[in-house]
Amino acid sequence: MSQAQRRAEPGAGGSAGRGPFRLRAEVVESEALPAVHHRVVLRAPEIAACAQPGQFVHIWCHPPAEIDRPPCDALLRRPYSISRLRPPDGVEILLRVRGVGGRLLAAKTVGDALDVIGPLGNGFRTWPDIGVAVVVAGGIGLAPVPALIARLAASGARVVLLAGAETDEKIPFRVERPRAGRATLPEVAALGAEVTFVSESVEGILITEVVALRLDELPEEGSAMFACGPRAMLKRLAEVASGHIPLQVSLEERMACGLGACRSCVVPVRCDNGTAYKTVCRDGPVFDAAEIDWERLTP
Amino acid sequence: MSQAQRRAEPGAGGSAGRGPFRLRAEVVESEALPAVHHRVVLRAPEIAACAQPGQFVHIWCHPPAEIDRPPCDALLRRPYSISRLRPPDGVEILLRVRGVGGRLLAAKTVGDALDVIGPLGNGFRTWPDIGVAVVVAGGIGLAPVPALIARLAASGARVVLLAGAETDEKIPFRVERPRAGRATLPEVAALGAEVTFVSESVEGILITEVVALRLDELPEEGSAMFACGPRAMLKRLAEVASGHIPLQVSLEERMACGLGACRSCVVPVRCDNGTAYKTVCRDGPVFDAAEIDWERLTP
Amino acid sequence: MTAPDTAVSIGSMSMKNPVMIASGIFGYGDEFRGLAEYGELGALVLKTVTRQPREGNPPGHRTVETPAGMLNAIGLENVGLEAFVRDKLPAALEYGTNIVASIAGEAVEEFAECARALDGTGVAAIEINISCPNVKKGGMAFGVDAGASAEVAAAVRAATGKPIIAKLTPNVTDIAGVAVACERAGADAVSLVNTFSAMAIDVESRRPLLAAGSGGLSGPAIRPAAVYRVYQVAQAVEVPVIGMGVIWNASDALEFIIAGASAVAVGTALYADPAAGNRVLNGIRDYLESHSIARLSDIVGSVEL
Amino acid sequence: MTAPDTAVSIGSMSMKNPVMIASGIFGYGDEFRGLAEYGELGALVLKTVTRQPREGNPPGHRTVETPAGMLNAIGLENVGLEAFVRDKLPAALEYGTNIVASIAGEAVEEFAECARALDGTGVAAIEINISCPNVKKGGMAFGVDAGASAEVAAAVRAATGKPIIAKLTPNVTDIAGVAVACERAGADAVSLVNTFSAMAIDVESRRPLLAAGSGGLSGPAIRPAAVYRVYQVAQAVEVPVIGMGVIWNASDALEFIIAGASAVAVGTALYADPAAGNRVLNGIRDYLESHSIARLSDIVGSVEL
Ligand SMILES: Cc1cc2nc3c(=O)[nH]c(=O)nc-3n(C[C@H](O)[C@H](O)[C@H](O)COP(=O)(O)OP(=O)(O)OC[C@H]3O[C@@H](n4cnc5c(N)ncnc54)[C@H](O)[C@@H]3O)c2cc1C
Ligand SMILES: Cc1cc2nc3c(=O)[nH]c(=O)nc-3n(C[C@H](O)[C@H](O)[C@H](O)COP(=O)(O)OP(=O)(O)OC[C@H]3O[C@@H](n4cnc5c(N)ncnc54)[C@H](O)[C@@H]3O)c2cc1C
Ligand SMILES: Cc1cc2nc3c(=O)[nH]c(=O)nc-3n(C[C@H](O)[C@H](O)[C@H](O)COP(=O)(O)O)c2cc1C
Ligand SMILES: Cc1cc2nc3c(=O)[nH]c(=O)nc-3n(C[C@H](O)[C@H](O)[C@H](O)COP(=O)(O)O)c2cc1C
Ligand code: FES
Ligand code: FES
Repeated sequence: MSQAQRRAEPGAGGSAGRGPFRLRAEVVESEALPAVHHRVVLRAPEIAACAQPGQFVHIWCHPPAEIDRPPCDALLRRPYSISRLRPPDGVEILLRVRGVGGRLLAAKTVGDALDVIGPLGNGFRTWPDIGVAVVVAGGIGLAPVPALIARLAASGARVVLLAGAETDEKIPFRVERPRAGRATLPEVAALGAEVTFVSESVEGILITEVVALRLDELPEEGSAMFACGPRAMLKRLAEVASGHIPLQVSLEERMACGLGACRSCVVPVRCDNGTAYKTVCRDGPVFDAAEIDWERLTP
Repeated sequence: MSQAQRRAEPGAGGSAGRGPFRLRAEVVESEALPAVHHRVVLRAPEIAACAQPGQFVHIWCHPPAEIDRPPCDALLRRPYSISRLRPPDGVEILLRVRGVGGRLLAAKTVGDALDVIGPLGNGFRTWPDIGVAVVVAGGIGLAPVPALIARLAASGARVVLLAGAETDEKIPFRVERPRAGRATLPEVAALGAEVTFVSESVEGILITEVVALRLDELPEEGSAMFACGPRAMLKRLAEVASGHIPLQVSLEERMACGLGACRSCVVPVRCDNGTAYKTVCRDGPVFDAAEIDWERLTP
Repeated sequence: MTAPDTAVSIGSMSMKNPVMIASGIFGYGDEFRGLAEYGELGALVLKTVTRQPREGNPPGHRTVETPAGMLNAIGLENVGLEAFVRDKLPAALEYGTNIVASIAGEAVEEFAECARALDGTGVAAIEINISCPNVKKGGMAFGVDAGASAEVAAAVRAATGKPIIAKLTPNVTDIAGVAVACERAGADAVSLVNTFSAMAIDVESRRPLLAAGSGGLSGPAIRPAAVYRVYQVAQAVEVPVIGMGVIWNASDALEFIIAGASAVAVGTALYADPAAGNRVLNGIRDYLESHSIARLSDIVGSVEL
Repeated sequence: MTAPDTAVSIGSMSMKNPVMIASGIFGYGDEFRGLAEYGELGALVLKTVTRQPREGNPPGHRTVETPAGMLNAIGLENVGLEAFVRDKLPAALEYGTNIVASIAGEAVEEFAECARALDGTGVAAIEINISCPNVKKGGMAFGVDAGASAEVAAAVRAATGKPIIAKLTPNVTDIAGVAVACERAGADAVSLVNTFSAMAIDVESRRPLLAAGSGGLSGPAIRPAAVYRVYQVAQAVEVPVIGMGVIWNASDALEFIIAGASAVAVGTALYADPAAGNRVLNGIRDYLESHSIARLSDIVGSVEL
């Protein structure tokens, strides 16, 4: 990094004036997971100190020392959810490796440095008197779930995770299918959640339908729902949840700045006179489902 | 490589209808040499079978399997002289690693494949009754010298190599400076040449001046000179040799096709009415010095 | 050797050095705060504003990466002139360097109105964006026509005493002609290039990757095309030229300067490196020092053909 | 499923498939012989010829790599019409597929003369290069003006019964306008894009990297800008559009086709992979088969905005 670049500097974005920070984070763990997934743990003290579940980091995929040379691919940073905090100063991310940026990140080895900005955006809001917290995740939407579950469990809520995917290969965790009973994700369950996992290809049901079926079981007061996954899933959940249970959703959109400046990553939100746009990177990625204009949101 | 691409196919270029061939050559040796040099030996039977000293190969620097993906740098192939034939089917090249293409090639390891077209261009002409062959090389201009020396020595000529560089680091061979006598390059001498090496920084003289001083020693009949190196060196040699000794020079120029089609790599040659252009890739890279229009050749 | 002199003047706007931030990259300046010393740069150009707020292009992808570049089709989403002056400008002025407002409109009078409203504010200069490829009306519609460009420049000239910069589109036959027309109409400088109009298609869905269909190409990809246009314009006008088209490092900036740019603006590179402007500036200083060049202006337009 | 129908007609020239080789890349066809089955392709466009031989741009670098692209400034070096017809064409015709001659000139009459001389030869079509950015007179001077382009097209139309293709420059404000003018004047097809004018400077020597100063940018860098221009032109003309602008793989080609190109030409990619055209063709066939598309023409211009 050049002299002008700071190791860690509070910026204006993010929630409540904490960060974002830009720093050169060391890779302290790098592990290939089943299918095309990968776990990276970064030493990022300033980020770890203030990150909220649902916030993300924006990562430059090339070596920090080469920032002076324009790359020809992965020109832009890549947004990844903070998956879990690893005290004292670790930030874990889970990648589903699909494109060039993901490949570059998955190729990093312990000791490599990454130029990271974060924590960015607004995470999931939690509050003390949540009785039952239903967390719904689809596919790589499971990435931010561990931090969220940890937070919810710590706040005393009963946490129910309903996770789904097309196939077991689409999630970054190991699936356990006991002889009797439903499939689970032991690593996630260990964080303090009751886990149900369904894969379309095995169980033949969509997770949204599981949610719809189980919605009645929830106490009317003190329940809350949190979701992350493909837009079609989120849209269906918003329908299901509407009028029954407060729902927060985490959205994705193509980003450039990641800071709220460029207006790349907007999604339509309802407003008094028609629609307005909010940014996924700064206003989100987590929104109240009721706030989103689902009709105008592209699939 | 795609189906459409052939393993080895005779083309129309090159000398006497032999080649060029395009083939997927396996790297059988890859060795870092002193300073920024690198030796790569390719298994390229069709090329090895017909290559002449002074001809070159045109190398795609990315993995052959990725030819379907446009790269963002090293978009064009890179020309490298055939440095030496390594029977039965090896072709050796020596790289001075300066830019992105060189770096990609130097990073290849044994067993990797390279997509190579060759042999290309017209090499050095040699003939049976050369008495004394003076080979003059500057810097990385030494690359094609081993093959040339081997050919000349085999034809019965006495081979004198006068090699020079700014510093010892600018050549791909080990320099030996005995207590008494002049510096030599043992690896090259072993091929059958009397070697004199001078480095500007140590001996404080330019190789062209050594040539000028020693020109009188040569028999009037049956001597021939061959040169490869920076243009300033070749131009000075052309002056020195003119009227005394036939001189062939090997030139470099930026290439695109390497086949004589695109007219990228032209150099000005004398012709009856003014100047004309010839291509380094197909008419050259070796030209009679007397043919070149040295005044119009850019430095 | 004393430190090289890097000062540049654009009309009455004095810049301590030639490095600016390009419009639209940096929003209104607040979002990047703290990620670099933006106050060290010569000037910061804020996101283009229009008289009324605009919601920009429809939702869906507004940016997409392409080889060595990116397409954007934001569609001039902005808070509108009033909110800009009231809510955004004061904070931007705290950077302590020149703040340049960028304005656009669908009619000549709209440009003039914006300029009039900015005349009493603390902005150091006004950039007129007649080159946005991402809005149907206005924007590029002016910039592709020398006459229309001149009309806008003249109207803005009449409306403000601030220095004005005409931002030009490369999507024209004769960019130098447009530049000269703007100069004659009173522009104190011209800046170029805005993005090249472009489109990328997903061959599976057979739909454009950008929600808006087409957009503007920026990135290292276009640098040589941008450098050439700066060269052409610099040959034709007397006023300073501000060069841009992915300036990523000092060498890129120097290419533009040697081609004829008196100042340069960093755009897309800021997304990768929020401190790109500062990095470029340091590199320019190093180059001047190591080449014993006393004044930056000594090398502006020094390319030898 | 039977093999998809990939045939394309350009006036009276029938091509068995839409893949061509772009002019200037392939010389007169002889140099690449044996490196791929060029006869399998739809048509091969040979290097542009002029009435008299031309020596092209001065010596020094004529090509230089840039991010995801290359600049060239060959300057239409060619053997001249007579030697072309006598020495080069016969060998090219041996490929057994359509051979297209590309012609240029400094005056309208020169284009007409070339066309007349080619009328009696075996060329399947004539491309008129009114878009070369690398010569001072002629070339792009025509292509940047709709009227002048139409004049050239009309003169060539009068001089030959062969199908004619007008090759357009992207360095204009209104490429669709130029295309329409050529169509009205009798062009059977338009091809685009030729290269974007561009420049790269060595900041150490402060000299352009190309001996000619400026040149034309091709490469993956410009693909989105080229695709958009093909889209614009295809919306405006009835005649077939031939798309190009670094088509490297089948997906690139399909972008052009979906944007509106009836055929595509492979250029710069041939330098990396002499079999790029064949590779692209195979990939197009695979796409059609795997998407159960019976005729290529079903997806020409099928982009949904
Ligand atoms: C707030 C947020 C949090 C995310 N968290 C995770 C996570 O924890 N784990 C994970 O695997 N993925 C996550 N993603 C998606 C991740 O950003 C993309 O997979 C990644 O950017 C793809 O980059 P690539 O170069 O590998 O793929 P490519 O397909 O080559 O990327 C091409 C371009 O598209 C953009 N892009 C592609 N997919 C997405 C996407 N889904 N969202 C936004 N931009 C995209 C890229 O950033 C890049 O600019 C998140 C996205 C957002 C917006
Ligand atoms: C006939 C011929 C034989 C050669 N033999 C050798 C050899 O045996 N060993 C060796 O080390 N080098 C040799 N060179 C030079 C070698 O081709 C360049 O060093 C190499 O192309 C640089 O590529 P790069 O990507 O590493 O450098 P970069 O500087 O990144 O290359 C940028 C561009 O310039 C071109 N270029 C740069 N230098 C040269 C050059 N000297 N000649 C032609 N094009 C150049 C590259 O091909 C590329 O297109 C030869 C050149 C020619 C023409
Ligand atoms: C996301 C994005 C938004 C932009 N918005 C504006 C804008 O509002 N006004 C403007 O004049 N230029 C705008 N531009 C153009 C840039 O200011 C600049 O001219 C262009 O991107 C070329 O420079 P670069 O390659 O360094 O980015 C925008 C560019 C990008 C990438
Ligand atoms: C080295 C070179 C020479 C060219 N010469 C010609 C030419 O003589 N006539 C012509 O019409 N186009 C010429 N072109 C332009 C190409 O035909 C093509 O339009 C352009 O390169 C864009 O396609 P590409 O990106 O696939 O190469 C040339 C291009 C290159 C790179
Ligand atoms: S990515 Fe720039 S505003 Fe969200
Ligand atoms: S490189 Fe194409 S003619 Fe020499």
